[in-house]
Amino acid sequence: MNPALKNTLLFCFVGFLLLITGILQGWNSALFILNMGLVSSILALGVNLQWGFAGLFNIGVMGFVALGGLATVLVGMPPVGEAWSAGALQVFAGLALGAGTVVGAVVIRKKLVGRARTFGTLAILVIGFFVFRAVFDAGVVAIEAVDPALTGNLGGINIFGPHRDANDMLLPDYFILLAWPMGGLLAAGAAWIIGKTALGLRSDYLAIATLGIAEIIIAVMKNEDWLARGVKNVNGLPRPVPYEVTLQSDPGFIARAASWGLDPVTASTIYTKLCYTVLFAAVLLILLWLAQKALNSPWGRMMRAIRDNETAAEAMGKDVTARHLQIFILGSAICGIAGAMMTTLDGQLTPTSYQPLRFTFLIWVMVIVGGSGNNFGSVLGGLLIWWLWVQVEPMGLWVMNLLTSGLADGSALKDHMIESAAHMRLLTMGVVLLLVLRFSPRGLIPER
Amino acid sequence: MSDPFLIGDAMTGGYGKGPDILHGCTIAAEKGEIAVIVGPNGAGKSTAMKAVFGMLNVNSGSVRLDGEDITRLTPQERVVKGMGFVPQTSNIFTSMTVEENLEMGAFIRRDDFRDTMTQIYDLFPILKEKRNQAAGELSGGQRQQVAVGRALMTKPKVLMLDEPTAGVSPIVMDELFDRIIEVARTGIPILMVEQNARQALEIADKAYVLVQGRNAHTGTGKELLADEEVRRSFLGG
Amino acid sequence: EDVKIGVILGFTGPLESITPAMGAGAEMAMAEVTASGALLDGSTVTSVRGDSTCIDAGAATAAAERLVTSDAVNAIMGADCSGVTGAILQNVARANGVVMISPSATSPGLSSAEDDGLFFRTAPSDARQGVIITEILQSRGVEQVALTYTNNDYGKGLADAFQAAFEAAGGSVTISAAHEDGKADYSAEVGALASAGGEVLVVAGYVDQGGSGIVRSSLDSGAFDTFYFPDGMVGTKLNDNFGAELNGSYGAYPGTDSAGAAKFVELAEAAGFDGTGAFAPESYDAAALIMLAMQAAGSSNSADFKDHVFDVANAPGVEIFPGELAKGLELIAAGTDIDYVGASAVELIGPGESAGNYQEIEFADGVYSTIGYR
Amino acid sequence: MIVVENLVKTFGGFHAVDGASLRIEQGSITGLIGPNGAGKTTLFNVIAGVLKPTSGRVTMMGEDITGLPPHELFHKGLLRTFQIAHEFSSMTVRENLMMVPGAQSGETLWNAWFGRKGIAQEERALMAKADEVLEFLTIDHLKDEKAGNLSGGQKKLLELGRTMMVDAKIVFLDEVGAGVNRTLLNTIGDAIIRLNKERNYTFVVIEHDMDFIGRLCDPVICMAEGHVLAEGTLAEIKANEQVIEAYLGTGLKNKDKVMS
Amino acid sequence: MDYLNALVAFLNFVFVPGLAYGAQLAIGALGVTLIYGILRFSNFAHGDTMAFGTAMTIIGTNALLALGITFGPLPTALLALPFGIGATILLVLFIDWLVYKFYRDQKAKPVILVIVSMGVMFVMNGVVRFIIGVRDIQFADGERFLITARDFKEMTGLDEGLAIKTTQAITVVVALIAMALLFWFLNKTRTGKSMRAFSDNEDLALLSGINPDWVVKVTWMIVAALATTAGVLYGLDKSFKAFTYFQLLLPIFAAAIVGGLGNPLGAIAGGFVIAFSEVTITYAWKKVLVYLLPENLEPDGLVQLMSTDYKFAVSFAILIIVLLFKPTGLFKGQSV
Ligand SMILES: Nc1ncnc2c1ncn2[C@@H]1O[C@H](COP(=O)(O)OP(=O)(O)OP(=O)(O)O)[C@@H](O)[C@H]1O
Ligand SMILES: Nc1ncnc2c1ncn2[C@@H]1O[C@H](COP(=O)(O)OP(=O)(O)OP(=O)(O)O)[C@@H](O)[C@H]1O
Ligand SMILES: [Mg+2]
Ligand SMILES: [Mg+2]
Repeated sequence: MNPALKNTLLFCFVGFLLLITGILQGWNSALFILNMGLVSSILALGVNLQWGFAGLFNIGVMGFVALGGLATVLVGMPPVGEAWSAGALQVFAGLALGAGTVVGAVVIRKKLVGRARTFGTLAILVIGFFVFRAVFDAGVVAIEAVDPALTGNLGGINIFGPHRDANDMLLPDYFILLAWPMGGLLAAGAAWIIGKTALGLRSDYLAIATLGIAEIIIAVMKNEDWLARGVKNVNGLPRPVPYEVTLQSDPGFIARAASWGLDPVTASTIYTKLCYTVLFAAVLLILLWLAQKALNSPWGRMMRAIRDNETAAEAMGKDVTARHLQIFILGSAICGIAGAMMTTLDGQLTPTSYQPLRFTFLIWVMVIVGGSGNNFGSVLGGLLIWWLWVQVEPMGLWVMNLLTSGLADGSALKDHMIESAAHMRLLTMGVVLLLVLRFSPRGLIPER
Repeated sequence: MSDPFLIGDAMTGGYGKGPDILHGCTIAAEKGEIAVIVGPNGAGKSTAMKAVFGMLNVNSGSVRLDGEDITRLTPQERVVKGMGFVPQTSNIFTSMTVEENLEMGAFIRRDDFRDTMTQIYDLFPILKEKRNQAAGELSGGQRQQVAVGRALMTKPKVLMLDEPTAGVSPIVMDELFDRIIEVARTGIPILMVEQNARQALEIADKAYVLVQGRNAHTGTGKELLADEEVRRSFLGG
Repeated sequence: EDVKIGVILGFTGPLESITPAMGAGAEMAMAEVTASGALLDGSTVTSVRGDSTCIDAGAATAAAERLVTSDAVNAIMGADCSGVTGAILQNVARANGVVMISPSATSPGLSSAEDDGLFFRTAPSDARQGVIITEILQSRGVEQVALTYTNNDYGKGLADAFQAAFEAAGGSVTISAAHEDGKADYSAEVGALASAGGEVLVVAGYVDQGGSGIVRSSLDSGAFDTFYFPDGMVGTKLNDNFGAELNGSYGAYPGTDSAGAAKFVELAEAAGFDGTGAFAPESYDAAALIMLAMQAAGSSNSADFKDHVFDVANAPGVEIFPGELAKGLELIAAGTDIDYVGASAVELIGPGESAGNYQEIEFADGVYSTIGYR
Repeated sequence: MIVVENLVKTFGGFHAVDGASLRIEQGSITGLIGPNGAGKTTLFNVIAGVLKPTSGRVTMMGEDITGLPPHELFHKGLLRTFQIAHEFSSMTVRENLMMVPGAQSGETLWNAWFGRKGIAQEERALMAKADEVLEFLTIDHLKDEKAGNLSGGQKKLLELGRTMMVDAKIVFLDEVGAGVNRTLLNTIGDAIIRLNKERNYTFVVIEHDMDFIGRLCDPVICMAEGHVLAEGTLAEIKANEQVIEAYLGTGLKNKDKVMS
Repeated sequence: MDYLNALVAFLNFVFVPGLAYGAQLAIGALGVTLIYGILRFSNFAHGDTMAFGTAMTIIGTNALLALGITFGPLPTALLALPFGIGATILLVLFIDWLVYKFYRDQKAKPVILVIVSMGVMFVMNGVVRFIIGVRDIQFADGERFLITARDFKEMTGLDEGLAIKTTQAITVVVALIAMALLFWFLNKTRTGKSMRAFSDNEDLALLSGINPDWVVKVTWMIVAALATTAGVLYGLDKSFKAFTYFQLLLPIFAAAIVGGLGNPLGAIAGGFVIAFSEVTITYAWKKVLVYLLPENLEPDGLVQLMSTDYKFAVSFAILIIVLLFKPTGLFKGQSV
């Protein structure tokens, strides 16, 4: 079969899956899966950029997604005025001191030699650490004391929101859209620091280093309550799309819904989801276009050369370190954007929910199943694997029911099997994954 | 006419699902004989060697060893039958020490192989010096010596060498050819690809010129050396 | 009519070991009602399970979405972890106007979430428990404690609430150290706790999660021998795991001296699951409240019965215990006011959360038993 | 052109290059020979920036280039080939060549995204150039083949081809001849001479084939055990006792077998 | 000043637990490192292999106990261990035949194998939970302690106690023996060397007459044995729970990598690095200092560098710092 046709068919297949979902489980479900699928595709695109293009084994995706999530709070939430006056200054001074310490240590390391260097660096680090803790901790305590059950953090920069209509119903707040590029920037900044230090590492060593850094980012987000309430979560993030309840109370909308033959609840939920779909699809298409353009340019060729053989690429005048850094930052920024989009969709930031299985490994599965090195593969993988991730739950139950249908009701084995149905979810996922990779080991849409 | 000891007869085949590289190519070596294969780059010399060793699909034709058809055997089984092979590229275990590389050469031997190892060290003294160094850290020529040494360790019944002298210094090359002659003298057939063709043809009992996967010329080493066209087209004048 | 109630819990993921009992608790209530035939003129109640994964807001929302739009559930019993609960509430429950009663989400943040009157919880608030713990400790003359909490909104919220209450009452907390659930080793935490010292170690965690790990490590290394166990830690698992090693330790968990709790354990035993598992009683109650409220409203439509949840849960009225749901339904049908007590002595307050009655327990001879109520 | 002073490179305790000093004159084709393990490749690697020297100095046209990374050296006009071929195995042969030239405008992302038609033109020129080189190396029929599937010798040719894609000042060839058919090697030799004459490239050639060295190289430097053993014309070197003993040898002992 | 008490406090809360935890990680890391060294991929299913082996051993233990057989002062589980290992060997060999072999024959890239192993992980995940459930299971019996804190205090008259558990001692000993055996096996025996040769250059190994199937089988058998042992020893010390075993994967990987992949010595060293960095950095040194310093200098605070919240962050930070100075781990590991 000709590849273009095959690829089109594959995308049609995913569309078909969504269609079936819509018919069998309702359009809300289908649209919701599509929306998260779009975000997943963006994530996969980012990982593919790093792995497929440049061979960088980044399994710290979760960290960048989380930074994107953090951005939604920092941008979308209104500032907590009291907290700002209580300790913001001290916290920022502390952070500046901390950064200064690190910079100082680096400078000293460059300047001095031998013993003096070791001791000088150590001395700066130790003294700096304690000064930093002294200043910083006091500020943190002050901020976190401000109504800890509800805020206890600095909040964000959204001085405009929240917007409400005359009936006190929430209106969309487009300011939150700013969080998406901000999430990208935040992730890019982190990627820059990580890249500067760790990109010299090879394959699995880089992998575990990035994984570690992701864990560190999550640890900070969980424990620095002044930033985004830590494990206490931030609820009620603004949305860039209309609220269902607001729509449901809007007579104009009800009338329009009626004219489509829909009840207001269904109409409003679908309408809201469609708004997200449009936004997400737009972001995805832009990024996909950029990635495609890049891949098929001399730049892409250079990246593939670097991936194939760094030594030779270096000898052919390509600055491997700089290119690696560049693509690491780009890929991470994309993950950051996707992270912000995801949190926007959830409407809340939940640091405990960032688990490597879900936010790193699942994304890798998407990239590999889709076909690493191929942007369309990543998009396909993102949509397909996400669909599976959601649908294996009912599938697992269905399989179990099928298996036990022959057994007598109330038999111990049957009960045990039905009870285990939830775990069939992961099992089904594994089986499907193995089957896909069995029949197309290079992914569904392989690199040319 | 009885078969030569080792013969890859009218082999046709290629890599995986790709096009055929060999087209009815025949190469053979008699006991005690040195057979040399020469030809332009990409002619299929290495491919022919691999085909004889069972490392790619032979669609038609056969490989026979001592009268026995071994076309369907795996490379491993051929090793057990006494075939030794030095591939052209990635022919050493880079992460293992020189000595371990040699030991691996003697993997199928159950007897005491220390003697053989001493012989190899005599042949390539530099290897003795570097015996505990990872082979991947050796210079190009030294690696080549390890590769040949590894094959010799097997005490094979037939020896196949793919460009054993590429990158080795003249003095070592001479030693190597000397040794190859010695080995051949003990009655072992040797099948060898060489680009140092003139030297190789001088010691060859039989020589093949391969072009695009086909036998272009066959004869004794001297015949080919004397052939003006062969000299010009394949031996560099 | 066939009334459907979605049971959304983390059947896979970090809470996978307690959710089976929670699910069973909720479904027991449904079975009871179905058997009685007293709900809304003989309606049956079916449970539709969904996996919240506890950690993946996306997957949880998708599951909820499926339950609400495809299975058309009339209400949701769930979710378990506060994070996914908030996500489902905002993205699915509110959007579709479906009532949601969580048995275990205790985050104070949820109190202030906009919920259009759709969200309730049968779990008591952390702030209340902080005071209870303080009272119990002080009654035993304890002035200095070490504190460890599971690093999520429940643990952190409870730890903060307790520390504030305890210090206000003149006690001192030597250290407040987080522990992550499901991790391999707790020596570091126990080392720090032991070093800080204290008469008692307060373990604000889950009994079959890191909490037990901390207790195990503390006992083994001799760091502490007396513990205080808040609600998440109390369960028969403690008896099984530690037995006599815990003699002298104490704690408290939601419950009244009403016969409800004991009755529930009995019922659970008959149904073949562990009624003492964390949040299993609350799950039963959550499901029961949903159905009772439906009866009170005379409708299985969320928009109708959401305003009746408070009525059936709180006094005045005839007290209803586990196993008496049929009676409750009939009373309501007859127009009598009821006060559902249930397995965890539910009393809804403020924004629809359990007021929290606690029973104090103490270990002796390797098992814990209730010694009083607060 | 290149001056190497007292260069030392150690691996662990082993001195691979041990105080080598040499000059490479502008416009020359210098031969570098020596026994296996003499340190020739290591010397190349140090000069080309792949390895950091333990001590010593390398200057290029008076400028200190010790320890500069390879990609910077490339832009200064210093190119090298690898003894063990380093092709970009999953790219086509043509792409292997097209990626070489530096400062392609399409190699910056901005241009890749928003670049004008300029890139397409540049690409066409590059492609033409690459095809020309491939034709010269007699492997133009393989231009769309994955480089990883080339034969051993073809990879060596590709290695050489890359140096022909740009205008270099000095090219280090590490055993381009090993595994290359002698007839083709002669052609390559001609090309080297032509590049040297016409474009004034300087070459440094490591080779074990004395005929090839003899045809091309004027000064020949013989290394042994990490330092320079002898230097001069090939004839001088060939007459040097030490070189004969360490490197050239005296021919086959078993010739008799062939004679018989 | 009281050096003895300070020392005992340090031993009891830092050294002994760190040593035991380090050894637990190390045995797990040995398995990971072996797969990486020979079969050249990071096996994500390792945690679940451990869980499976332990589950089997628990079933065996229960059977033994039902028959009234115990192992005296030692945990009965150790008697059932061979059964667990046997079952695990059968399982991994089956999985290899069913799944991995295909990709090996295809010469698939390591990352494909990594993702495939994730698929296997999901499946085993389900299987283990199906067999033994999701609950916490304690299966340790016999003498739990070599010495308890209370006994130690009584014996020595010190204020501080020192507790050493039987399983801790066994774990440390087993870890060291396993490491030594593996090291010897890989570097000195014919089979071991052929395994290394196979991982280095598969084609050439073939040409040397090495039977690849055998190499793969032996590798899996050793890995299964190591995984089961690691899982059982961990479970004896703490408890068995499927989810925790999955979570163990991260520190185990960290240990294998910081030590240098493919190197048994590295796995051991890595295990201890990870364990001790977790335990020491967040330790509150107050207790030790109180004994050491004169009264007027006694610290007010806890003297804790970082709060325990940052335990993992710190151990990962240390890992990264180690890698920055030693890019392929402490013992020069392999990389693909
Ligand atoms: N990474 C390394 N570690 C240890 N020793 C090394 C390393 N690289 C090279 N050597 C040693 O340094 C010496 C010089 O090697 P080099 O590759 O420079 O030799 P060469 O002159 O190029 O030889 P050849 O002609 O065989 O290519 C050799 O003895 C080799 O074993
Ligand atoms: N693994 C492979 N897959 C596909 N094609 C291959 C592969 N290896 C070699 N070829 C192709 O087969 C042809 C013959 O290759 P072979 O290696 O046999 O040449 P050779 O005669 O040994 O050349 P050389 O002297 O350069 O080593 C070449 O055109 C090459 O491109
Ligand atoms: Mg060849
Ligand atoms: Mg060399």
